[in-house]
This record gives sequence, structure tokens and C-alpha cells, in this order.
Amino acid sequence: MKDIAAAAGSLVAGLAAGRATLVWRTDGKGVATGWCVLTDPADLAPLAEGLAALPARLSAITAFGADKAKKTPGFRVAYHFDLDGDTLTVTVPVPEGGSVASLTPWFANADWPEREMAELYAIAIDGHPDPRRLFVDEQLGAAVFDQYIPFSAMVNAATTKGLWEQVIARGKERAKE
Amino acid sequence: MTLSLGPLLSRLSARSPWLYRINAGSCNGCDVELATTAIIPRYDVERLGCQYCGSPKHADIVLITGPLTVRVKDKVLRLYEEIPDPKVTVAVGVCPISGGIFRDSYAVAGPLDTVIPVDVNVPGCPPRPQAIIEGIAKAIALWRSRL
Amino acid sequence: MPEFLSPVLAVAVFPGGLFALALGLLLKGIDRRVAARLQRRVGPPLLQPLFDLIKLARKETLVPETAVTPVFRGAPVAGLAAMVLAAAMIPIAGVYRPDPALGDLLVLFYLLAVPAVALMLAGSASGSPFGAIGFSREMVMMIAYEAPVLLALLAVAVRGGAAEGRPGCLSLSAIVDYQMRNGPLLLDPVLWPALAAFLCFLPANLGVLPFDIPEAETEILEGPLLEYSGPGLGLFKMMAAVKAVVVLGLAITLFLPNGPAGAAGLALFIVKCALFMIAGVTVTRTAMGRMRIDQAFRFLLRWPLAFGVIGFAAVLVRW
Amino acid sequence: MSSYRIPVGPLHVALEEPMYFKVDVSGETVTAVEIVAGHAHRGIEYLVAKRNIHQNLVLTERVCSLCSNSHPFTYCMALEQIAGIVLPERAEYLRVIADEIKRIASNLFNVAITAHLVGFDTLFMQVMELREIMQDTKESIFGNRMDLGANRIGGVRYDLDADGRDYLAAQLRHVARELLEIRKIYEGDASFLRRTRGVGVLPAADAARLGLVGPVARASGIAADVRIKAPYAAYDRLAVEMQTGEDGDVWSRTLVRLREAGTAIAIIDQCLKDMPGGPVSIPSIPDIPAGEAIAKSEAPRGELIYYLRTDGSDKPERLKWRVPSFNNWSALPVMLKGARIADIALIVGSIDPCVSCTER
Amino acid sequence: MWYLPVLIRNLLKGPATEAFPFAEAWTPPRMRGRIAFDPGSCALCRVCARICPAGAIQFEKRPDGLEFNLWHNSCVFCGLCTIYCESEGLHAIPDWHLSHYQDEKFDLVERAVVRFEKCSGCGKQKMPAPLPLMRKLYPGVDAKEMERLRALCPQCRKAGEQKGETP
Repeated sequence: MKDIAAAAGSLVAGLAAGRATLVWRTDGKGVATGWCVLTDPADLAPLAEGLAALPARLSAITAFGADKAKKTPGFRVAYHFDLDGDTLTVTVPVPEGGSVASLTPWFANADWPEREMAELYAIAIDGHPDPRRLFVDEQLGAAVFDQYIPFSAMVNAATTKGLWEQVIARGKERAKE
Repeated sequence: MTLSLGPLLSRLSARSPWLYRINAGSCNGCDVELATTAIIPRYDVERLGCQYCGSPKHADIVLITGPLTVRVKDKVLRLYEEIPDPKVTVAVGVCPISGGIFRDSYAVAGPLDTVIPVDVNVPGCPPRPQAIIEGIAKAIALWRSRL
Repeated sequence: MPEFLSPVLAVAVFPGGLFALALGLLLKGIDRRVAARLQRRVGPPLLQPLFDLIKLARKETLVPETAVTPVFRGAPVAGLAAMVLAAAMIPIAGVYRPDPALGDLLVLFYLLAVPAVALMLAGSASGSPFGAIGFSREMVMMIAYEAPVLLALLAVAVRGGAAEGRPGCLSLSAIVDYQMRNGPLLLDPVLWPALAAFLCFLPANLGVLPFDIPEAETEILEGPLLEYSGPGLGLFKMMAAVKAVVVLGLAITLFLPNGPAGAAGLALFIVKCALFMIAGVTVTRTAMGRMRIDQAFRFLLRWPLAFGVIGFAAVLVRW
Repeated sequence: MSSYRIPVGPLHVALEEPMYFKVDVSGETVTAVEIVAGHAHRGIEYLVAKRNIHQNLVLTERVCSLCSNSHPFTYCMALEQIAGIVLPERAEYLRVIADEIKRIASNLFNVAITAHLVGFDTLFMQVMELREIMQDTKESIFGNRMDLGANRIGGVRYDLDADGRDYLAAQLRHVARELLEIRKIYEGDASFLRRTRGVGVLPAADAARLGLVGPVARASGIAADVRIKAPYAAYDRLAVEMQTGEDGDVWSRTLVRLREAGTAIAIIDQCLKDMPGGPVSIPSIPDIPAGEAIAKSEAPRGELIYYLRTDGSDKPERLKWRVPSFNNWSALPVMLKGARIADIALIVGSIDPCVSCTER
Repeated sequence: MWYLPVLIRNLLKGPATEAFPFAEAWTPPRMRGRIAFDPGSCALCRVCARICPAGAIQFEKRPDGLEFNLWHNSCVFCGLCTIYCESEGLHAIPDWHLSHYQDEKFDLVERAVVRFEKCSGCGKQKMPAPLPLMRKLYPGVDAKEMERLRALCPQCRKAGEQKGETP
């Protein structure tokens, strides 16, 4: 583990006990990944500020449903920070219809990933400078991931079916000829 | 003399098929192969009288790649309207033909032939340049009949 | 044949109109073919520009909604007409002597500005922002290359006139006559700076690399031509073809008009056109990238202008 | 000076892919740029959740064709981390070979496009012809010119026998020879330098502030390369030379890419020399337990990061990736400010933007 | 202008253009073109249809078997099916001549019927047992014995093994 990763570890430890857990894993090549889970989203902003000062680089942000089957409502958001090669992932819970603080004050490149999670999951971002749609067209509804993923498992894809009907029908025609 | 002039002119016109490409949200594989096919000496489509043009208004044969995403659909339609008749459409790669691997996504509005008339299909992922040339040759043959 | 018909024929058939168009298309074909060879390609057939024209004539004309239609349609016609007229003014040694009524070197110089103006009109009338950018770029280019080439033209005029004991000679036929008697000006070192200025003007005026800035495809999508389709575009292509003949013919007239009479003279003229085309256009456009408009402006107002001034001064000193 | 707003894109001939820039200009000078994205958004992150882990190998490969190998490669690493799979050593080297072959072709493509964007088409053709050697190599070894299909879970799908190694080595020698000449042209040709030096400058401070990655960041002097900072596959046993530039302009970005193509050849040479024998894949098709993992790799455009959550079923619970281009777009407003209209496409091209990667 | 030597060399070397489309094009033997199906080597396990990421493979019910359909216009030429097909019935062959006019769009299909067989033991309907698959399951079995095994359904084979018949 690199020094900067250790410093990030002590930042997490500095947060009030019981609201953060941190586990480090190191792979066969000596590259470390840290997994930090925050129970209170309010801890995210101060932690981000500390990480920015190290300096850590915000690598990516992943949002996902609290569970795949959508039995429990709400989401989790994972922030992946690059620490000179090592990676620290900080996960915070976001309740259904809740919001999460924007990291743009400390990480300029949080702009696009935050807009993305807003459009894919309808997670509101507090203090985002430009909260418009990013990639998903206005014709498509809000929170496409949240709407479509649970349904997709049950719904048979219409386009595929339509095309195959034509393929098979042509095959039968040809067989008759 | 006057009788044979029309077909002669058609035949000569058919030796000048100008190409235009539209990326309808592709993974860029087909586009890179199109650029390769279009300009580099190894394939040299200028031999066949082809020329890539920067404006749809100059185009005769339009090559479309990508599965036709929701956001790009109207723009593709508008560009297609801007191409003067007679024209021929070639779908390059499996994405515009059937949606390919992206078929059942919420963001895909294809297949292409449900939106604009397609004349020639060149399947592949991506098709190799020779296959694209083969498709262009088919398109030229069809285009000649429309001139 | 009535007397008044001969200038009309000169403009419509030979050496203007049909002949100039055919020669222009052939030159374009040669240019494309040679360029292809320089790029390790086979290239199109020699007659490809003709096929392109026939094709364009048979395509649909689309006029954008935002366009000023009469100007949009009229611009290419005006440009082509000016070039056809200009082509009839180019003498071919031993073959063709233009009617003095058609005009002299200065008239030709002004006619040569018409295609650029036609493109500017086309660009602004088409109503597209790229057309507008093309318009302003075309104008900047014109400002930049007019002065040097005018100096080069005047240098030749003064040189030709001086030998005849006159202050200047603006008649193209007289310039040819002078060289027929005294050998081509190409061999006259005093005129080499003027020749250099003219060689810089050649690609700039013909709109090829590194000076194809007003139509740069990767920057402004062919600018003024963006909105043209079918026959309208064809007229512009014809204009460009005839213009190539005029500009190359002018180069030949100014520096190397000498040739035998009759068919051999005509053939030699065509060969000279092709050689000037390859040397002045094809090689240049395959050997470098495009300049930016500000770079081109500075370049043209530095080197060619310097050449023009030196050339003109040299001629004056010798006189 | 007249001020107006010009649309660049979304379907613009100078851009390989659909991207829409609303550019405010005053005369020929850019005053502001707004990026409108999403034209190539195909919802792939949604599709991967619908398909099983094996199908996703192919789906991730189709995120983008220029860095197509980096996606399944990194995705496999994430899966293997969760399942605790240790790769046969030969497979690690073969993965590196496939990835570096793609890097050469991808970098050459961008370098060629840069020449095209300054109107130097003969040079464009020369570089693209050189790239064809790599295309033939890919088609001969892997079977496709763009999408290699080199990776599988727990190894690779291809092997190099003695003939294959000789063939690859010979092709690379050919490329290396021509690469030298091309570098000289890009370093010295006046008409290329005139258009690219001092154009689209990105200061190092901005590169750091915006979290940029890959050749774009390195050309501004930021020494970051995942292959060195966080080694994966066989990179911990290979010497990788870090290539950085100083000027942060279009020219230095082009040269960093050219030099990295050279580095890639050196890496493949090492692999061919050091690669041990043995199997190229684990023997069976593994089950993937529940878990989460981060995997990173240096794609041709920079750091690619995959985050995978599994729940023990054959479909991923969440598969998310961030491509290098996604970060690098944010450099454009900095680079384009005050640029000329003529340089817009050139500057955009100089970040080697991958729209299909970015928008998925 | 420093580029001139390259131009001169280009001129001397001559065009690098391939003859195609006026002559046959070079194709590397390992090129992944269209997928070819060998009905004789199909065990009707249908793994290919499940694994195909582009949904290009479909099995249709026929009275006496199943019809294999692979639509080339949907196939992404990844070759995944050729890896997962244990009975080696699918191969990516170097054929890329697939361009076609629109009216042939739905005809571009690799299609064949694989018939069910009758078990020589119990007489019930059974899936075919192609040789490449059986060789993997029963390595080192001689040809005659292999034919006997192939004609049996898995249940009868298992029953035979328990009785100690083979192998």
C-alpha cells in the first residue's frame, strides 16, 4: 500500500467511530483497493475535502440500487478515488427520493458522473453547477436504470421477437418454394 | 443518336458515386473501417469514381453505421432528407441492419430500415474494408438503375 | 462568316466556352491522377471530372429555406460566365489572338476576382454559418493575394513595354509577341521574383492546399459550397475548371508562351498547362497541410508581396 | 467583428463520431464552447445487467472499437478478482501482447487523423498505410481487424505458436522501421508544426485539476500510467517507459502517442522473449461468487476503470466503467478558449476522443 | 516542402492499391467471418443460443427435430458460440462475402434441421450424440464400440455402464 493510501485510511479513521468501516485488499501485484462504507451521507463532504487535499483523484462514481430485486428501496453511491495507483472506494447510502452532496467543489471532474447518476437513477445532487441531462435523451423517462432494469427480466424484447418472426417466416416460404 | 444519349449519360453518371457517411451511434469500428476504405491507398475507392464529400447535399450513396440511437434518430432523418435524389442507402455493420448486440436497449430506435429506406446491407462487426467495397459496388449497381 | 461572330465564337467555343471547359476538366483529371500516384494510389480515370459533371447535372437541386434564392442560383452562373469570357482573352501563340475589344491584362485581372466574389455571394446567400465563414475567409484571401499578383502582372507588363519603348504593355497579345521575338520571360532573371509571386498566387487563387481555407472540408465543411447540390454545384465545378485554364493560361502567357503555329502549338499549350498544373498545384497540395487563415494572410503578405515588390522594382530599375 | 454561434456536429464530417459542440465565435476566434453529448448512448450499462457474464465479454468489447480489447480485458480482471482466479503466466503475457497491439493501431489512427485535420492528407495516408500492417496482424492472429476477441474468463482465446511469434515479430520490425520515419516527419515538417505547436494548450495545473488521464495528461507533463502505477497482468515483470511531453499542445499530444506506439513495440518484444510455456487459460468455465471488485488498466487513451458487483447469479448486479475519454472531454473548454475556428476539429481530435466509449 | 522525398519515393514505388474488387482479395485463414453450422456435429444442447450475446441463434421446433437458425445479420462475429460448442458443430470460416440487397435481408440465414434419433436400447426419442462430443466423453473407445454408444440414449448408456458392459 502506498503512503497516500495510508493517509486516506487515517482520514477515514478520523471520522466519528461507528459511521465508517474500511477494509483494504492487496492483490498479487501489490496493488491495494480500499473499501470504505459510510453509514451517514453527511460524512461524505468532509471526507471528500480531506481526500482532495492529499491529493486524491476522483476516478469514477457508480450508483446502483440498494438491491437488485428492488425489495429494499433506495440506492448506494460508490465513489472511486485514485491514490497514486491504489484505489479507495467510498460507498454511501441514499434513501429513495433522497439526495447526495455534489463533490464538484473539490473535484472538478465530478461534474459529468454526477449528472449521469442523476439521469440514470433520479438521484438528486445537492449543489451541482449544471444539473441537466447528460447522455439520456429527453424523450426517455427519468431514471431509466431504475425503471427498465427490474422490468427487463420479465419482458421479452419486442424488437428481437419481431425480427425473428420475419426470419422464420421467410425460412418457411423458402422451404415451400 | 438522341435515342442512345440518355442511357449513355446514365452510364457515365454512374461512374461518379459520391459517398457520405452518417454515424448513427456506432461503436466507431465501422466508421474507422469506412475512413480506412475511403481514403487510404490500399483500397482507393477513388478508382471507382467514388469521392467522400463533406456535405450531404453532394452525396449519392449514403453509408450509415450504428444502431440508430434515440437521440440521433431525428438528426439522421434530417440529414437523409438533405441528400438529393437519386440516392442509395447502405447499412454498414450489423447494428443498423438488426440492432446487432445493442438491439433491445432503451436507447436504440432502430433497426434503421424502420425509419428510412435501406437498399444494401453489409453485415460484419465491423465488416472488413473489402466487404464494404463489395457493398459499395452493389450500391453503385443499384444507383445506376435509378439515374 | 460575319465579322462580329468571331469574338462570340471565341467566347462560346474556342478558346473560351467548350474548349476551356474540356481542357479544364482534363487538367483536373490529370491533377487527381498525379496526386493519386504521389500518394501511392491508382486514382480515378482521367475523365472522372467529366463523369462528376454529368452526374451532377442529373441530380436534384435543393435550395435551403434560409437561402436568398436569386443570389443563390445566380452566383455560380455569374462566376462561370466571367471565367468563360476570361478564357477567350488568353492568347495561344500561333493559334489564337484575342480580339483587343475583349480587354487587356487589367480587365483579365478584374475578371479573375469574379469567381471569388461569386463564392462569397454563394456563401452569404446560402444562409448557413459555414457559408458565412467561407465568405469572410474568401475575402481575406482575396485581399492577401491580389496585391502581389498585381505587382507580378505589372512587372511583366513593364518589361514587355520597356523593350518596345513604351511605359507599359497591358495587351496580352503584345506580351506574347514580345516573347516570341525575344525568348520567354521565364529565362529572364529580372522576372524571377515576379514568377515566384505568381507561383504563390496559383494555389491561393485556385483554392488548393495549403490555401483551400475558404472551403476547408475538415474545418467548415466546404464552406460556401456546403448548401449547393446537383446542377448548382456542377456550375461551380465548371467555373473552377475554366478558371484553372485561365490562371494557367495566364501563367503561360506571362512567362512561357512560345510555341509553333497550328495544331502543334495547341498541343504544346495543353502540355504546358498540364506541366504548370502538376508543378504549381498537384505537388504543392500533396506535399503539405493546410494553413490557418491568419497564417495564410501573413504568408501571402510577406513572401509573395516581397517577391512582387522586388520583381516590380527590378523591372523598373532595368527600364 | 461579428459574433455568432456555429454548430459543430452532431454529425460532422471531421468528427469520426457524433458529438455536438455549440461554439460561440467572434470573427474566427472561439469565445465559448458547450458540449451536447449522448448521441452514441446505447445504454450498454443497462444491457450488461440483462446478459450473462460470458455474453458481456462480447458486449463490453463493443463499447468502442478503437480500445475494444481494453474493455473485456479489464472486465475479466474484475471477474477474476471476485472469483479469486489466478491466471496461468502465459495468459498474462498474451493479454499484454493483445492490448499493446491494439494500442499501436489506436495511437496510429489518432496520429493519422491529426494529419488529416490539418489537411495533410498524404501524411494521413502514409500513417494509415502503416496502420494497415497492424490491422493485418490483428486479422491474421485474432481473426478480426478491430474486435480481437482475445480474452476469456481465466485466460485468453488465442495462442502464439513458433510461426505466430515469428510472424508477429516480423510485422513489428516493419512497423518500427516506418515509425521512425514518421516520427521525423511529425517532429520536423514545417506545415505540420505550423498548425499544431502552441495550439490547444492544456497547462499541467488544469490537467491535474480536471483529473485528466492518459496521453492527454502525460503530454501536459503529468507522469501517470496505470501500467507503472498499478501494474496488472504481466506489466509488473515488464519495463514500461513513461512517455511525457512538456508543452501540452496538440503537437506534444501527437508525439506522446507516436512515442507510446514505439514503447508498445518494445513491450511486445519483451513479452515474446520472456513468455513462458504452459496453458493459456484455466481449464474450466468458473462460477462467479457474490462480491465486488475494482479493475484498472491503461487503455490507449488512458486509465480505464471497471467496477463490478456480483450476486452469485450469472448476471452482474452492477457493472460500471469509466473510460479515459469520459474524463478528458472536460479539457476541451480549456483548450478551445481563444482558439481559431480552423482549430476546433484539430483540438477535439487531439484528446483522441472516444464518443462511443464515453456515452456507452 | 521537406515532404518531397517521400512523394518521389511514392511515385517510384508505384500504387499500393489492392486489386480487389477486380480480383480476389487476400483473406487470412484465421479470419472470423460467417459462422458455419455442421448439423452432423450438433447435440442439440442449445448452449450456442443461450451464449450468443447478439441473439443471433434460434432453434425452431420441427416434427422430427429442431431447426437451427443463425441470422448473419444479427451475428456480431465474436465466435463465442464456436468456443462453447462442445460438439464442435460451429466454426467461424473466413467468408466475408455477406453484403446483400435489402430484399434478401431475412434470407441471410444459416439453417439446418437436426433430427432426433431413436435409442437403439429403449427405443425412446433421443438427442443425437455427435462424434466429437462422444470422443471427449469416452476417450480411447474404438470405432465400433463408439457407434454402439452413439446409438444409445444417455440413460441406456448409464445403465450399460452400471452393468459393466463398457468402457
